[in-house]
Amino acid sequence: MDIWVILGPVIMLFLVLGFVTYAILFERKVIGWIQNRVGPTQVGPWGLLQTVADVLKLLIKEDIIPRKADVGLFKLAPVLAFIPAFAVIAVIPFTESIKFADIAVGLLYYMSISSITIIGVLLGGWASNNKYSLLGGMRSAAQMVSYEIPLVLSVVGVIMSAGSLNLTEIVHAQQTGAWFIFPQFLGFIVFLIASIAELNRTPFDLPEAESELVAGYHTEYTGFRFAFFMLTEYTYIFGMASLITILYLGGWDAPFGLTFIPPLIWFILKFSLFVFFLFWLRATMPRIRGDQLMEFAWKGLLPLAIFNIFLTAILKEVSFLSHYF
Amino acid sequence: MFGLLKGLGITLKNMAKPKVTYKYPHEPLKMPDRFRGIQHFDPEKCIVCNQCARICPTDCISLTGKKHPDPGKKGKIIDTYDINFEICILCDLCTEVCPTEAIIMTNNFELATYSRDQLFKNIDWLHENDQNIRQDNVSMKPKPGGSKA
Amino acid sequence: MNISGELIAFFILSVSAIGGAVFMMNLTRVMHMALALAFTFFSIAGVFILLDAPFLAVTQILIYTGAVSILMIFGIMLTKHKDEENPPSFDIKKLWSLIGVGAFFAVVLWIIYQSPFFTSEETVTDFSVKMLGKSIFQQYMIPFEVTSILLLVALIGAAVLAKREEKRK
Amino acid sequence: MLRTEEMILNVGPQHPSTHGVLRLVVKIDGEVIQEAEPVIGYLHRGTEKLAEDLTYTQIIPYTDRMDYLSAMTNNYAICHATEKLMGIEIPERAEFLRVIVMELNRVASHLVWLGTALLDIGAMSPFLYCFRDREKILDLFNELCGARITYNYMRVGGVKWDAPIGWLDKIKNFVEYMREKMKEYHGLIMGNEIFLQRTKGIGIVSHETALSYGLSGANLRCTGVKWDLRKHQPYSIYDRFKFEVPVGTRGDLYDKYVCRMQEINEALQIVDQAVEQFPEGGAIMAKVPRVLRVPEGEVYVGIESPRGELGCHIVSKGKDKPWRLKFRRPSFYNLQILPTMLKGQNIANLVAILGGIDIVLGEVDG
Repeated sequence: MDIWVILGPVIMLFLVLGFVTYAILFERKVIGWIQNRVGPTQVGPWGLLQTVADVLKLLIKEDIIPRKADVGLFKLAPVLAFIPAFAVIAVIPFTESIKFADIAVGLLYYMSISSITIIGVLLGGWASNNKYSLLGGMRSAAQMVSYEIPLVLSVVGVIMSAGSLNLTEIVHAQQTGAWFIFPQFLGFIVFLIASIAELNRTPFDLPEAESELVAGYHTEYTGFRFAFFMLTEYTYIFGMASLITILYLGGWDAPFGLTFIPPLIWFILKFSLFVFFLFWLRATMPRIRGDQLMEFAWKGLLPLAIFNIFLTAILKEVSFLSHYF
Repeated sequence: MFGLLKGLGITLKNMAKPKVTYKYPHEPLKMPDRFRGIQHFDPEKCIVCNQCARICPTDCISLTGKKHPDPGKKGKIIDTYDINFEICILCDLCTEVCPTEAIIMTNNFELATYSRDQLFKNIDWLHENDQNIRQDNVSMKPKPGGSKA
Repeated sequence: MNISGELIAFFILSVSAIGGAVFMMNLTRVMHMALALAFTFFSIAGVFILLDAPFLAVTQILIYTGAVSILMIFGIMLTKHKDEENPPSFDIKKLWSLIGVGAFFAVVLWIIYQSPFFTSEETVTDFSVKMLGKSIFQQYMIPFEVTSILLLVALIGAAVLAKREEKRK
Repeated sequence: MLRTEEMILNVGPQHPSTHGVLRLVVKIDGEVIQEAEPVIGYLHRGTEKLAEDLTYTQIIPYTDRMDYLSAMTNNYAICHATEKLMGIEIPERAEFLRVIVMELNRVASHLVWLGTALLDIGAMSPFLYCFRDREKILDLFNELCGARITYNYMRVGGVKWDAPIGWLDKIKNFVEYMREKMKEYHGLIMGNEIFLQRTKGIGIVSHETALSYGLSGANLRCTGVKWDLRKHQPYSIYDRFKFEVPVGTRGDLYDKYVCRMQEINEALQIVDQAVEQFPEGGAIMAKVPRVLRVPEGEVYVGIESPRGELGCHIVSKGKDKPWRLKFRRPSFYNLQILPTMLKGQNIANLVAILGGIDIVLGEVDG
């Protein structure tokens, strides 16, 4: 058996942990700068060890389980939430050679596995036996189920253009044509909005709206269980940023023939752009309200996504455009 | 849609602006002269008139006087003078009524301690608190600086 | 019969699927039941992967493990379920349902034994979305359309029912 | 038929967006509020009762702590009431200083409101921008009277401190600065579709309801009632300044927001005019006896605090302490309409509406 089959995921896990650590720091720094502050500076040079200290603190904290909680489910929920988050990374190709599983239905695999996390979130909210947690769990379930539909439908355009569900082939299709952000702009917008909603981030952060629900579904969680939920959230940022890079920004493809910069660097650059956009959005936007959120998904994004499918199908038949679709 | 973009533009612009925060515990915060911090007490000047204890809205000042040791002089001198900073609200009324400026405000404001008992400050402590003493104690009188110049 | 990794995996998955179903019936709290059901759905997806049908497996997870289970849990959370821990009692209804279920099982078994199994294997390892699309929209066009109409009717029916409920309030 | 579960939710007293220690007992069905009942008193300190045992000068620092976001107006209420009862005319220079600090305090208070109300609906940065600018006002106050929040600045008969050297120029600069920043706030919020969605048509109060509940301040004006004590029962020297009273039309959260933002502009305008007309020289304290003995009688003064009509009612029996003191605390009255406003709303609107009313728990509980 190839040593990389074992070693690869382990390295990936540490990479993801590293990403999460520095994404949180980066988020705090960016939001700090936007708000005319400096962000964390105290732990380590330039605050570089701030998140490390925070994580350590979480790990050594007392593990509190509410007396009236459903203990089994309470313990299971964070695990159930995190495993899919890490499992989705398996199908993401970072470059031509750095990838784990090259399965034919890669895109759909991502969408389906990520939907399991919702169960974890929902169970966590329910098992805590706290009203705020319950409300947060319900909100997140309603939100994630609703937004999964436009999310999946918006990528249908990409699938039609690339003729494949395999993520590597989707990137290849963009290398010959144009990046899908241009021909699939409408789909990109829908995907962008739906992905932010899937990630539970501002302006769609209702499940953990601290001004309304204290902390949402993880109100009762402390210590490493809470850390697991946070880890899940930021791992999904990793996954979603990778996915949007691959689907719409050409993956590791170098623009303008700047091929002297290695493909991995291009991937990271595009990836970071999306991550920065998320943080920037968080610092700017107010939160949307629950019913408006639903209305937006069903009455706004869904028709747009379906329209995008029609548009792609029609434009695919136009002779001078079909190269791009 | 454009409103959202405008907002994003404003936040992005603010990112490049200079930071407004202080490095507080590392660099001491300079307070203006009139700042009402912890009182400084000068026993030499005190004439034990008891006005400060009487004006104090929270009754946090307690003082006792004794007879002047020099039998030739009249009046009293201060014996004990305590301020309980658990309840002192730093309202400045005691310094306002003091006829001899025996009790005056300083710019020091760091009062945090590990125990409530330590908030009970006596005459020696208050006397030693002699840094950053307020210069301008004559309030309620017009100042030349108040004019439009 | 030689023991291969595939066989072991199949056994594990089928035990999980059946085990999930058994747990689903025997657990007392509704929430646990829903979770056991989700587990069964997930195991069935694993069986699909063994059958070299990744698309089906992924769809199974997306629709059943993801959407259906969540909707069930959601419904359970929102509604009152005070009678969740009733002591088991025997009544005549249960006898009838036992007979019904037994009859249904017999019929299914009979059908299984009656249906001919193909001995030659189809090659399904070569998967592409194009092939899938062609078979759905050309070969099985009419069943697909009929299914969609059925689903549409169900959707409208659900909407009508929900609306009426609101009005009564 | 399936019934959704009703539950009682205790929002507060330790909740991120009840602005202090307010508790709301909310009966919800799903996320829809069936009933809401505010429970107050967690911050009750008995200011009015304490005041019966304090001399008039001693009451002033206590009023700082009622509406701790605009202590200057509180100071003014007690001083003005006492002066009225004693018949003291205060020097012009003191009046100007009082108006400047009160209007600046109004700006500071509205900035806190804006920041926290936006934080309630999820916007984070405006909160810090508001506090950044409020900090400038607090620094100015710190320079003037030596405190940033509990000013204890006014005295019966005048003010405690004269403006320090260069202070008025700083005020002028600040007004310019603030006008610039108002544009930033508008850009950040006014066009934001999410903000408009969250506020337009939410928490509508008709002007009849508003009047019957005794609302005042921006909560009343946003319903279309033009009522501002500075204009309609002029006190101090407000009749010398030109300013508008902004009113809304629909009485929803958006109107509250627009009203308060315009009030900031008007307050800045008053400050600008006051600095222009600031008298050269003169005393800042009237001649008052060392021990204030207020003649027997009673007096009520109402002034326009940032939150509404702040009333001070003194009953004196001729001693150096009031026989009975009563504050009409606008937050307390404005809070009373909350159960009516919340019925049928959802949790997300709860925090938005509560944020829109702009209460200060120190004032509600007294």
